[in-house]
Amino acid sequence: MISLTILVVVLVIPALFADLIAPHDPYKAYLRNRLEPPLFFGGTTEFILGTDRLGRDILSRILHGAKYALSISIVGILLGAAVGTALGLIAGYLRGMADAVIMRVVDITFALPSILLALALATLSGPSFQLVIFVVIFVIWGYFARQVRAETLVLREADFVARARVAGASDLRILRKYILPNIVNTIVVLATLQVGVVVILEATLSFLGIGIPRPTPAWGLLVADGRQLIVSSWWISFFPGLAILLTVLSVNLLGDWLRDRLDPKLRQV
Amino acid sequence: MSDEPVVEVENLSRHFAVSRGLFGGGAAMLRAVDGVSFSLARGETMALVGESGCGKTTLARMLLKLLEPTSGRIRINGHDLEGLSGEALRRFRTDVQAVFQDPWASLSPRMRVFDIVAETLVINERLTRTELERRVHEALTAVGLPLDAARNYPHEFSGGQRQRIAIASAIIARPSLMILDEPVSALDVSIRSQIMNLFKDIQDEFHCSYVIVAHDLGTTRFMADRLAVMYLGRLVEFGPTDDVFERPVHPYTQALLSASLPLDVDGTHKPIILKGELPSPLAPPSGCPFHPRCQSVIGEICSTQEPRTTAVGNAGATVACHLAEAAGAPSAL
Amino acid sequence: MARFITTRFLQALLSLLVITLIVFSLSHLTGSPIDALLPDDATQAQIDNLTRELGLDRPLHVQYFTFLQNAALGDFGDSTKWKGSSAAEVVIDRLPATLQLGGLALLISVVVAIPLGVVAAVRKGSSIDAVASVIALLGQSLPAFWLGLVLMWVFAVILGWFPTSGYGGVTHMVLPAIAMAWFQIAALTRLTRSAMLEVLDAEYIKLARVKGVSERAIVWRHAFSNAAIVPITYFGVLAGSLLTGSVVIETVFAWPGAGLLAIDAIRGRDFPVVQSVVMFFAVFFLLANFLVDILYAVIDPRIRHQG
Amino acid sequence: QTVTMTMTPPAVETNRYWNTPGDFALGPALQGLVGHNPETGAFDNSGLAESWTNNDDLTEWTFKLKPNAEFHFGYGPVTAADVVHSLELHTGPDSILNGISQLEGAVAEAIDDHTVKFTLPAPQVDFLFVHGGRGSLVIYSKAQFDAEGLEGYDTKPAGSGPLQYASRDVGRGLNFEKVEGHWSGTDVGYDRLELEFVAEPATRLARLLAGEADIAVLPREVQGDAIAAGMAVIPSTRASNQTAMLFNGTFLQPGDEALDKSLPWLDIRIREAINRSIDRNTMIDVLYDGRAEVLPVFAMDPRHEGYSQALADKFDAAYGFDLDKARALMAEAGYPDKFENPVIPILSSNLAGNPEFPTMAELMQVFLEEAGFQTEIVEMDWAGLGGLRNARAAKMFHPMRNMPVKPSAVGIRNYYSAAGRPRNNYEDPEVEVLMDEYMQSTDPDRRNELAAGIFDRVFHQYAVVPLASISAEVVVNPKTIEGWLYPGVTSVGFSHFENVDVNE
Amino acid sequence: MIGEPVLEVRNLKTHLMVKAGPLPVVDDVSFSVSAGETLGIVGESGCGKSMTALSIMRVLPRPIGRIVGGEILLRGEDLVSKSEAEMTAIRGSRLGMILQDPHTSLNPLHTVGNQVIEALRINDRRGAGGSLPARAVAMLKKVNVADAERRVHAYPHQMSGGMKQRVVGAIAISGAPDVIIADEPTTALDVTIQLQYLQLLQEIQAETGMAMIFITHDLGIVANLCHRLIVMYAGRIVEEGTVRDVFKAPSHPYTEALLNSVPAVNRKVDRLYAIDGQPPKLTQTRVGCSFAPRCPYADDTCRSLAPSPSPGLSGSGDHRASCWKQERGA
Ligand SMILES: Nc1ncnc2c1ncn2[C@@H]1O[C@H](COP(=O)(O)OP(=O)(O)OP(=O)(O)O)[C@@H](O)[C@H]1O
Ligand SMILES: Nc1ncnc2c1ncn2[C@@H]1O[C@H](COP(=O)(O)OP(=O)(O)OP(=O)(O)O)[C@@H](O)[C@H]1O
Ligand SMILES: [Mg+2]
Ligand SMILES: [Mg+2]
Repeated sequence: MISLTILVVVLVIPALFADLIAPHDPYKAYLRNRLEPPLFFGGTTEFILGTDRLGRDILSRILHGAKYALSISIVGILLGAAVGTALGLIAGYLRGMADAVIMRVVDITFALPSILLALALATLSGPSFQLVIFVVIFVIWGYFARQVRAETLVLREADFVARARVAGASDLRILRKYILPNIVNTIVVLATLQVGVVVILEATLSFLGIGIPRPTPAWGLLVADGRQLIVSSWWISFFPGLAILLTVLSVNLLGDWLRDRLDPKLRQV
Repeated sequence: MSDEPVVEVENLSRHFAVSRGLFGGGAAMLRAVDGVSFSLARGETMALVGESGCGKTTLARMLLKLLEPTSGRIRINGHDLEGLSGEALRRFRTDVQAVFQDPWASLSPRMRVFDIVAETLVINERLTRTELERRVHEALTAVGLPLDAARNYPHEFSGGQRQRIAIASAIIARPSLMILDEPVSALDVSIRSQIMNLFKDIQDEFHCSYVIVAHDLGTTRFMADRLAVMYLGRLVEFGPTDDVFERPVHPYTQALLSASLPLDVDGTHKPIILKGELPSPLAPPSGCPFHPRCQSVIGEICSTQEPRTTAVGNAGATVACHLAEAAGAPSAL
Repeated sequence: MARFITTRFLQALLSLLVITLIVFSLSHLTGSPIDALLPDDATQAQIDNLTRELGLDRPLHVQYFTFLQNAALGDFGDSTKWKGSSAAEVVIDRLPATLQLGGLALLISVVVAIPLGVVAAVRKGSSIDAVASVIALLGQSLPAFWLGLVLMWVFAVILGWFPTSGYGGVTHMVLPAIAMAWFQIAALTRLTRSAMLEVLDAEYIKLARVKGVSERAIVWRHAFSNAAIVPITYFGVLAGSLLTGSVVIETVFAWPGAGLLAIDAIRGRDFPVVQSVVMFFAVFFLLANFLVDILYAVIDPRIRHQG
Repeated sequence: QTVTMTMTPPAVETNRYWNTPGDFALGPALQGLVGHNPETGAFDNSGLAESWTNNDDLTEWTFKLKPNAEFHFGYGPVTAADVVHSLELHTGPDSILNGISQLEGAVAEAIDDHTVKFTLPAPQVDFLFVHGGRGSLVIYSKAQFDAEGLEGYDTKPAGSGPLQYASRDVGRGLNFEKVEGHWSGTDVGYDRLELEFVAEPATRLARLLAGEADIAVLPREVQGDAIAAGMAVIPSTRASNQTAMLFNGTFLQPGDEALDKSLPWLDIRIREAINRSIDRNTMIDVLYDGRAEVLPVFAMDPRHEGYSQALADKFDAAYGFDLDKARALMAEAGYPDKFENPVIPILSSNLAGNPEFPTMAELMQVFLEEAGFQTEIVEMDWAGLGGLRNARAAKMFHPMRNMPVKPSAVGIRNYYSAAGRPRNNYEDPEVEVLMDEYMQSTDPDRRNELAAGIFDRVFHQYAVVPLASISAEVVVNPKTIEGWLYPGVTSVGFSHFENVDVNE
Repeated sequence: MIGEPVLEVRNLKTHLMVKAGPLPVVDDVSFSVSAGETLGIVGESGCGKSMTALSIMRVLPRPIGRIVGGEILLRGEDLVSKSEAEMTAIRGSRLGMILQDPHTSLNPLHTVGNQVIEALRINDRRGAGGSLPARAVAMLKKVNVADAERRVHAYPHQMSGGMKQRVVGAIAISGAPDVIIADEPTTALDVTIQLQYLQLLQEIQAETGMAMIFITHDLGIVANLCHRLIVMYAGRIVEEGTVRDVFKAPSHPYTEALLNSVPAVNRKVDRLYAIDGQPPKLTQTRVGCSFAPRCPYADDTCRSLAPSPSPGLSGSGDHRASCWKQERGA
């Protein structure tokens, strides 16, 4: 599994052990070493991937940034998936009014331009980690709700659910023991495929100035901040961009692979 | 064993509201089951046959209390299913069990065989783990599965084995009635016989009654003591299996029986080939619903008047056909 | 079909009503516009004056109902930032630019992604399939603003093939449209491919083969027409994300569309314009989905004939 | 020949100047009464007024208009009536002009066709600033208003400058064209001026390098790239902008309810320590590419009242980078233990025209943490900060600019005195006493003394963290633009577009 | 009347290239059908009946299906070596096929009329007169679709299963093919409808004299419809012969067991005959006779050596079975 290896190397190990492996403090500004190019491009081994305009070590910032990429993905997707799954289950299982209401709400969240919403909220409360998480949840929960609902609609008619009813299982038991376990795969695959969406979303929010607040070395913020110097000091945005690319790439590969293994029926959503 | 029947069904109907779209305007009523009555004695097997969509599954699901009837009543072991709750409902849930058609769809792929088989007991009875294990092993043995199957997941088994697991989970609570909805249709011929024999063995061992839905008449003949023939939601003929097979009264029953081609290479079998298609259940023909395809229409009465259910013979057999009425048989109801 | 369309339409209207409520409360949550609209040395008198003028001193529900009433007539009040124009005018002024760009992006994504997805599915496992999946993966791995800047540098500054940015003819639209379409190409390719794979497995494809239909006709007439339902359903989502994407792309390419306007309006706390631009986006999205539903029914007789 | 200048979008796009906070965009076409010298930035009669006089107590100002001045598009000569009309527009209820408070209560009276007299409720030494530097009062044509109403201004406002309004593409830019045979005899060296509004700096750079723009306003950060590609920087002749970090909420007048006693920087030792934690030369390198000067007192400028060379000389001793001193002061003040909430919130915000503010905040954090302060960066938009300042609740250490560099009275009022409420940040009783007299005084020497006194007070109180004094800068393509002489004293720094010297 | 052999399959081997390796789904299968003859293929699910049919049509699942050996001779022409374009021309016009499930085998987006017209247009061998729509109506009438003039405009979902299968039949015979392969065409139909359909197929065959391969699970149908029969087990033919010969004297234990396990309709029995065990998985390497694990007669030879078809059993000359019991008996 190449994708898994990349993922572990680029995302997981840095996220867990950044403190140990990062050569520098990611916040420390070596003001004398501002805008040093990376090694092999005129730089030194001191700052392998170069430094930014405050002289902070790009490599260390990327390594520490993995933490944020991982935590936004995990927290945002977990919550988004939880909300979406719960509501999708309710909609698909109860049908009728609950279904109509929940699906309408999904439509509405899709209809509202999420970026504008985020911008509006950011003017209200200022950008924050919580805001990014909120936007992530807002953007992804609907996909989970739709997919889970669709599968629940099918599963509730499955013979094994009928058999459970015959055995006297309550609705709650049916949902918990029969329906949920059978959509877990879908949720896992969908969640994996959302990681890319989330990392890109974080970058986009940073571009608009409403991402994770500085000086946090979130990848998106690094790319967004470095974009001004894309020509002369390309390394500032290039390497974090590469980290995003590799992560999204490998997570998608992993998701595809998982889908093939766990859930060949799941459509690309 | 008392003489009280296991199942008594009186004038049972189930209608579905189906929207008909642009031209229908509003919802139409689909009479999936329409005025069906019969009763089944303890320890006996009744088969439901008929063409696709005639309401067999709907009827079976009402017997399982998975669907509520639109009208009519069902009594199982003397208890009216309507308004069953609390302890009575729990007793009912252990007393009536089911095996469905598709062995691939009827077992949750995420549960171990042990949990699948134990489910009814876990829900309805408080048993110790050891007691539970004993009962599961008993059930697995009864259906001829090795005990270590309990640890595995359904996908590790073949269709036949999966159907055995389903049967094990149905018999674990020692039900007095089992509803079998086409339990072997999805299986290969060579496996079918194994399962049918198993049902017979189980009936001998546990003394339960069966209501079996079947397409295959050979299976029916083998299993059933009583045969119920349905057409468009109605019970057109009901009686002891052997009688119906040997002396079918209703023209539809006759056609249905003859449509099953025997392994006869000499070409002596002359099947009755019906005209026309099965009418839409949304717009059943007037009068006798079978009249447009019937090979023995006796006159205008068939298309204008619904035949009454008439008793024939003395074994509780009934038939709904103007032909039988004309023959002067007394009305059953 | 009439009933199908009517229900869909009513559903969309209902959604819209809820959206008005959200939009209204959001813009009122986001802080007073006064601070953005008045100078640093504004006096209290000026502040009070503007508050009254904008009606911000009235109770919230009164403000909402007024808002709703006017919104129904397409009147979102006067822009506070673009003085002299009503908010709706400002948005309507800018909408065509966004639609042009979005339209071109949509066209590019469809033209690239659909054939690519179809061919990838038909030649599953081939090198084309591999190329398609690489494209699909890369498309989802790059932030659009970054891609936009890189495209601008390479194709406009260094190679000089296109203008860097700004409003103008088709040449001005090429780079932003590509940057905007990039992600969509990826999504659409994947979607088309998997839908095609599913359909190619269907029995009626087998039947078409055994009745001697040529491969091309099978792929396009039989398989694609069925598979198309999936990408078509996606067009609704696509329309939405193109609008959302316009915010970023228009900023990068200085494209004077509604996305750029939205940002300016939010930053400048121009409530009326924010409300009107979000409502326009929502209406556009709901409309696109509504059209998709109709298209869906037109294509698929099963839906056409159902209630 | 067309000159294209690409720049940050203005806050508000409208032809009604008084509906902007001081949007200079119409500057090329519309003029005020007073102009300035492009080299010294001093007020001169290059505007619409030929000369002016004032009474002794500075409450009456009489302007004599140039008799040959004419509006564009045939709206006739510029008369006193136009001035009266314009004053009404600018002081009307929907005016949001920055600095318009200086015109509050002013009455304009047409003495004759070309003479207009302003009567002010209080003496104003800096009245010319309203007409020139600040550019707050711009003269619109009354004739046009009478003929077409506001709509006329919306579609095609007539001005009187050497360039005339051509068109506005909302969201994109604003275009002007040369006036042939301008009444003033000024001959603009090109035919058309296009101002393009492009929010993204990288895009502006790309436009400049691709030859799509001749002049670009770029953050200093990216100017290096432009210079490397052969572009040239043209700075304003004078300082245009002063930057500082303010300790907001330092309301030290006794009994002020807005004072939050938990703010660490209420202790002067902390304020000094913070000032001494900062290596201003490095900051200027990082933020301004070295092209700026250390600013001794925020709002003090040699061009204006109260300038004190002594303070400038003392600056290094009092404010110089000295971590040991900073740490010693912190220890003395008992930081952090003595403070309820010892975290210093540093505001990071984007402000059009000051793209370096977020970096400034980050850098500030770097320095303060190095010294041992606990800090946190708070992100907020400028309007959000404005709201907090209005409510006197902005308990933050935040960037601020003084642009254009204002007359001392205005600067002191805005930043150091209760008179600047609601948006001021520092108040102490001693300054209030001096300020009261300063506001009333009309005697230049006394005023000078008072202003100097205030600057001395805030200097020694470490009332703010003064940072830099910078010129406005544009980056031009030397192939098309030879030079541009502009003083940098207007609200965004740019003026004198007729001086843009194009390569033939 | 039964005439010349039209289609001859010789030593056909088809593999599916699945992840685990090549799956020998059709393994050395040989048979032939003649004009006017109906050949039945029976066997349990997964024994390779459909794969045999798809191999003949050359429409194996892509890209995993591959014919790896043998010949398929249609009037002497080998189909295995034909190009894809040539096969496209042959399909529909010389080889027709009816698929199992009428509910999924018609394109839901096109009217049935158009689907018939498409087939007519492609397979127009005779250049017959009449407009295509008119001929489509005629085609539908030929397969006894009532109210054909109206039904040509109907979409598949508006028709019953039996009707759809008739349409599929009409499509299959639209090119007047030499051979028609029906892969379980009635399994999804109700018994009464099934009878109608079988009758229709018989009528058409009688009229056109085409050869028919009829794949089914239902031995009753074979008894009543087919002339000859092959019995497949795990990708191989285990027995072959005329229906009369095979039914009267089944020579392979598998055939015998199959026949025995059909429950009788006309009499009541106490116990059904059951074959123990399961069919083998094709992924397992096969040693000996595939049926040996389930065979009551199996001995060590059966378990170690694969039997080959032995001809010359009772009855007409071409009754053969692949079984050691027969070899030993012979
Ligand atoms: N939930 C439902 N809503 C609407 N109609 C239904 C519903 N369930 C069943 N029907 C209709 O009721 C009729 C009887 O269905 P049922 O499933 O009982 O038939 P069946 O005899 O079991 O058929 P099969 O042999 O195909 O299983 C059919 O026409 C069916 O379409
Ligand atoms: N797409 C596929 N991928 C992998 N294996 C397949 C595929 N299609 C068929 N097989 C395998 O090929 C073998 C032969 O299948 P085939 O469809 O010919 O059986 P059949 O005799 O027609 O069965 P049925 O009676 O169920 O139609 C089976 O073992 C099946 O599992
Ligand atoms: Mg059923
Ligand atoms: Mg098959």
